[in-house]
Amino acid sequence: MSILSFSEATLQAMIEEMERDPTVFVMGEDIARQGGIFGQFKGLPDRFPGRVLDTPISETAILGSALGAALTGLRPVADMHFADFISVAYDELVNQIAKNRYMFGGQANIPLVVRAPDGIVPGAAAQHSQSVEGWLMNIPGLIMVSPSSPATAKGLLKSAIRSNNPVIYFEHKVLYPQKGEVPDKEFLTPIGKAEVRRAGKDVTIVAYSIMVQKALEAAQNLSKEGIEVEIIDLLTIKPFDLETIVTSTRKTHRCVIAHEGVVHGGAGAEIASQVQQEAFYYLDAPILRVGTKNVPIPFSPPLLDFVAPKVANIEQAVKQVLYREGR
Amino acid sequence: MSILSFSEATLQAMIEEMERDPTVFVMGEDIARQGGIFGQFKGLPDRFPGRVLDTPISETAILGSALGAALTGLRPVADMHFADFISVAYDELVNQIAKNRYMFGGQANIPLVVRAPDGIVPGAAAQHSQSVEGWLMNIPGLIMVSPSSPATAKGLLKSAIRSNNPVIYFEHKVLYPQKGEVPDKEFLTPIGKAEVRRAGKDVTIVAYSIMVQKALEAAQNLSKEGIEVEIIDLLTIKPFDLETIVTSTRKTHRCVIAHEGVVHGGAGAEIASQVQQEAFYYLDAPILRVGTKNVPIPFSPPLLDFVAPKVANIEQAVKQVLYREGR
Amino acid sequence: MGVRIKEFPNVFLELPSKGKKDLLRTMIRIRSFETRVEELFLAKRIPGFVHLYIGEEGIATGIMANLRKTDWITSTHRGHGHAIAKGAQMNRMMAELYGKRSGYCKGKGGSMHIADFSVGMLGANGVVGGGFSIAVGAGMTAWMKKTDQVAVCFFGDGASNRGTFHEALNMAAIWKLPVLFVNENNQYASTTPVSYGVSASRISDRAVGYGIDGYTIDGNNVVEVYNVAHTLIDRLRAGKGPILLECRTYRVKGHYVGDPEKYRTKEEVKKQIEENDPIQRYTSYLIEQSFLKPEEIDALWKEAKEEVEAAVRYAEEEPYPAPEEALEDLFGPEQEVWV
Amino acid sequence: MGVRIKEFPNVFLELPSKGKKDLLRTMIRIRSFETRVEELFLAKRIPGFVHLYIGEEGIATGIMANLRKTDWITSTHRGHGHAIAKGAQMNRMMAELYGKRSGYCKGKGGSMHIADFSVGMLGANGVVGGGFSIAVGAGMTAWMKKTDQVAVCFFGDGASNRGTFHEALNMAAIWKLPVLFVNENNQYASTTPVSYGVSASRISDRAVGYGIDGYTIDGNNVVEVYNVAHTLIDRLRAGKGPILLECRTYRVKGHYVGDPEKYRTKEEVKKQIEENDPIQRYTSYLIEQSFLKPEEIDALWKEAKEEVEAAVRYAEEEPYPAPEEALEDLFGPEQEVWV
Ligand SMILES: Cc1ncc(C[n+]2csc(CCOP(=O)(O)OP(=O)(O)O)c2C)c(N)n1
Ligand SMILES: Cc1ncc(C[n+]2csc(CCOP(=O)(O)OP(=O)(O)O)c2C)c(N)n1
Ligand SMILES: [Mg+2]
Ligand SMILES: [Mg+2]
Repeated sequence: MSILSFSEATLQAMIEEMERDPTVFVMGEDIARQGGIFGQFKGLPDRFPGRVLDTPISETAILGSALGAALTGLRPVADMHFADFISVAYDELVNQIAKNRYMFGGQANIPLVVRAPDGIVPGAAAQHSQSVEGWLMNIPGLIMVSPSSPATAKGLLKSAIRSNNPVIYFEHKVLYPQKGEVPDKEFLTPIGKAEVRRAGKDVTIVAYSIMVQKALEAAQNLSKEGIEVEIIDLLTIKPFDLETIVTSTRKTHRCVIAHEGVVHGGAGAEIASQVQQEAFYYLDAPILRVGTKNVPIPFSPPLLDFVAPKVANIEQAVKQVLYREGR
Repeated sequence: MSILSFSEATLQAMIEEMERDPTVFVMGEDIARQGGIFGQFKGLPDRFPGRVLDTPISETAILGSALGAALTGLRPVADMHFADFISVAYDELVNQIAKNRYMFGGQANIPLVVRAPDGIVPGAAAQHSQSVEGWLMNIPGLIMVSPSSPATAKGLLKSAIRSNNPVIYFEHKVLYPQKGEVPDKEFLTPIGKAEVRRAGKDVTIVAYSIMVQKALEAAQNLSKEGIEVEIIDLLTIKPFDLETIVTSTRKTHRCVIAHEGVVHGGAGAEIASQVQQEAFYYLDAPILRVGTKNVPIPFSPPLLDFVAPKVANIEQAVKQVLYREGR
Repeated sequence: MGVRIKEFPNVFLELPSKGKKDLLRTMIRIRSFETRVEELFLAKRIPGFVHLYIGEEGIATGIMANLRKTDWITSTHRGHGHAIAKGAQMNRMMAELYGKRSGYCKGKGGSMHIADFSVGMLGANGVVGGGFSIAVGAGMTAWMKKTDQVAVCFFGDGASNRGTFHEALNMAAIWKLPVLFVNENNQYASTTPVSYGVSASRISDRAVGYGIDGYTIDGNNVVEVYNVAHTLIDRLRAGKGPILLECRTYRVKGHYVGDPEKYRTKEEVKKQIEENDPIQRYTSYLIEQSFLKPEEIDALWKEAKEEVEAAVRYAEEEPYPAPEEALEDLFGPEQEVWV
Repeated sequence: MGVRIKEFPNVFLELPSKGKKDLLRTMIRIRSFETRVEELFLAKRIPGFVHLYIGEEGIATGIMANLRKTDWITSTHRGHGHAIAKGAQMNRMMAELYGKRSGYCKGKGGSMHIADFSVGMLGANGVVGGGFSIAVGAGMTAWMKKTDQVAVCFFGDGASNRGTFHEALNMAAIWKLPVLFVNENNQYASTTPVSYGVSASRISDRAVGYGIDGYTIDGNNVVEVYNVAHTLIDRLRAGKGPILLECRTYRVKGHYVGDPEKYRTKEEVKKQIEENDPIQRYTSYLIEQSFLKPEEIDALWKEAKEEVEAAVRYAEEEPYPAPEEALEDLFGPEQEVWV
């Protein structure tokens, strides 16, 4: 085991995969000259000359050319700078990358990774704070993953690069410097499989990315009040591991879903819909969702604090499904 | 009452609103010279010279300039040609139009309509058949409406134009030639309010756009088997009229949601999530969703038939929530 | 038509006469295929939308005669001609237009998404301007793998107003990628004349914004297209960077089969058909220069007709995909990374 | 620096001396505001991201001196200078940077979204290239309402590679909209030098692609900016259509406050500060020409400092918004159409 930050863990993943496969390369804005705005590409360009490309501010060309490169024999990793800017190349993602294989009857594979730093950073405001998986839940053909620890950051990124299909890799901006244990031996974190981070009998919490950590914090507080939650770290947001969620929910009879993105139309909506369908007879309370309130992310600290999902919101939702407190 | 097609009804709406308010104008590709690909703008340019503008194939400029025009005193109606191409100007819609008012603390109103012809047309395949409201459910600041009849087509478009906020108006391509009764007296169809299209006691069906018609057809068939469904025509997809849905569901104890878009991550996910929360104690069966299967729209007739939601799928879902047939 | 660039005198490169014949054959094959497709569409044998390339065959033909099977192209919604010229088979194309299982896309794509990746035809595209950056990506592959492959991006006059044009040309230019951007300026984007929608007087002028070369040529003169492309593609293979080539042509058919065409006069179209048909022009040239005899030309038409009829029979007879096949082909096979 | 265009001899138009002083005052006010903002950010009084305009003041100042309150501008992530020059008040700007309720955006926007619609400043934008088409829309309003208002779109060298640039310029060109596209070429897009990212040798060359005029001038010479803008904006008001104006400048500060700046040398920056500061250059000019006395100039700095300090006090003292105000301002008021 080594202690690595998220940035270092993703950097290791990049190095290992670029060493393993000469067709892997990475492109994006401001990644080579300064090693990425979060230091996540530090030293990579020197190690792999010609395979770490600074691009112009041209997101449609970044994702579109990544598709073209993938179709013709390379394995591109495209960095979006901020997940918020997926909007700018949304057509390339949803109408081209996601549909190419299907529309052309499976003529080519599309081994392509989109790295998308997401999430709330205090003061970054409406256009630099979003978690955007809710924009993409409705798109068949895309895979979405998001790590919650340096180990999963490494393992998921390696899997994403080895995948023969388009994977969006959401990495939370606030987590980059955070450290944690990472196995020294090579490993992959499988796509499509959730992990139970904490066992508990009272309520199932489904979370991913930074919200796993907030859920773990909530769990500690709740435990003091005698409430034992089970925490499922989704890791893959699409297609998510319904079985693990349903198995847990059938046991606890209660489910809370927590993500940082806006609640309305977020990934949690699809999860809740499927869980109520598959665990209907086991549910003792409605499924609740915790996330950003239904507005853009505001700048001012008290406003941000009010709209962003916090540990306390998770605790409250858990108590609510346990009928411990009034609404 | 007059008998009008959807195209004619929307044309009347445009004429009335453009006559009423000289700041209303419309722009889009191929709308002036040939009256729109579905004839929905026929004759409009002659009637309002200089206020019906053919644009280049530049969707970001269409939506972005619509925003600029709205901020500075006009009331633009921007036509997207096909809803599928919202993808191309997604940033303008979600990061600019939707966020402008909030991000700048309410300095301006944004009276802007996006007309987006959507839905499956046989043979139009993956990039010309989509219903894309699922792409936008996660975006605070946008309003989405969709009519199910010539009357609501007219009333909703007039309301959308008079609204001081950004409204996406989804109009189903297959419905343009379809005729129906439209009141002769001026009227608006309120935004945010659903209508009960058929009363019934056994199951609530929530639908919008073309699926309302399919639900009505299903209702007739089901009625022969003694099943009486209640059909709620949503009209406004965001923010949807939860109260009407919940009231009905509390009565019927069962709810099926039908839309043409892909089920996974579609608007139905948010609706189901909220309904299970608000009607939990009244539900006798899980909420089911009917929509396009989880793939892009294929070209070939038998493939399309297999993935697209049909009357029979609605009937089946209704029976399923009534436990009339095995899954 | 078109503005002649001095650099490209209109001389026929010394092709063996087979090469000259091949150019004509390709144009005739495209024309024959599409003429039949139009009939089949009107007879409701082919569903969906169909956009015909009739009258624009000189461009695909002249360009593609300079490409290898290992080179790549990206196409538009108007892709039949590109596919045939790049080497796709008519029978599998026709089967695709019918929505049959043995079609190139297994019936999932249809006319608007015709593609044959095995010959480097990376697909027609329903999104106007969707192909620019895909071609850039193919160019990146050649660049990074240090091969001398090239990518050709076909696009319309209307498409030149998409932002994707700008981003792709700039990116190709800064990295000197081997991408030829071939503008098919057929005077209209659906109902919109190029003089209204495109602010530049020549689309090739836009090259200036990327510090690359831009040329405008007569796209209905297959000799000119062939020659210019020959020179330019050599430059691409030599690593000299991307080029913008505007080929002036004219869309003699409606934008799609069924277009009411209210945006232009019948006379305008008639004049173009009579005076500016690329096949007629080339045929006259070949006969005048005694390169081919009328009988040889007739034989080409006959051959093409037979090929098309065989393709139609094939398409008619082949089975539709089974309904459940609709759920296949979304994802490629995975080995180790999926549970 | 910059390529001189013959059309614009570097002569100072006959402004009354108050006008000359106003140019200097505006530049000094921007500089003073930002210098203080930098300190406040480093002292953690201001949250979020801050992008400074220091060293680029000549552009906003020279352009805006030719605009009326009823004209519109769109800005970038680097918007303080544009806002001040267009007439926004420092105290409400500072309050916004602090996230206070009396800030221009009620604390919802912060530095990256500074805006004052009441003076036609239609907002800074966190999306690079997000402002092009908004400016086009403002130009459409002037066009459709037949007023002589103009819209000015400020954008960076990096932004000139966004597809939105292309679509907006083409649209403005075909309709001859009164939009001045002002490129602030400060040599870098974050870490990326313009020589790497922008394929054109001059950004103004891109005008060719839209059949409009393009000019490159010295953006750090406020006299030149003022004069050129004067002429060009007159042309816009006369309905002659959009223009692309590249103003060469240099970003002497990091891309954002805190930037490690590994992509350039300290010497490069030092040289620019010493030799190419727009305020110093203009000050020297005014003194040489005896237009202003050193005491008058000192007084301007003093005045500005006082204004800034008052703004800081205001921002410090004003209350934060109440948490629940986070749910306000998403939608404008409706009358008849909502239930
Ligand atoms: C992004 C996008 N916008 C609009 C359309 C609708 N559309 C299809 S073809 C076409 C015209 C294309 O014109 P051009 O690029 O000149 O190609 P041509 O049809 O003349 O070959 C339009 C507007 C589309 N398919 N994609
Ligand atoms: C669409 C988009 N892509 C990337 C970014 C990240 N970003 C913010 S500023 C910037 C550089 C902008 O450079 P330029 O346009 O030259 O303006 P300058 O900062 O030099 O004033 C980048 C890449 C962004 N905000 N928006
Ligand atoms: Mg065209
Ligand atoms: Mg710059």
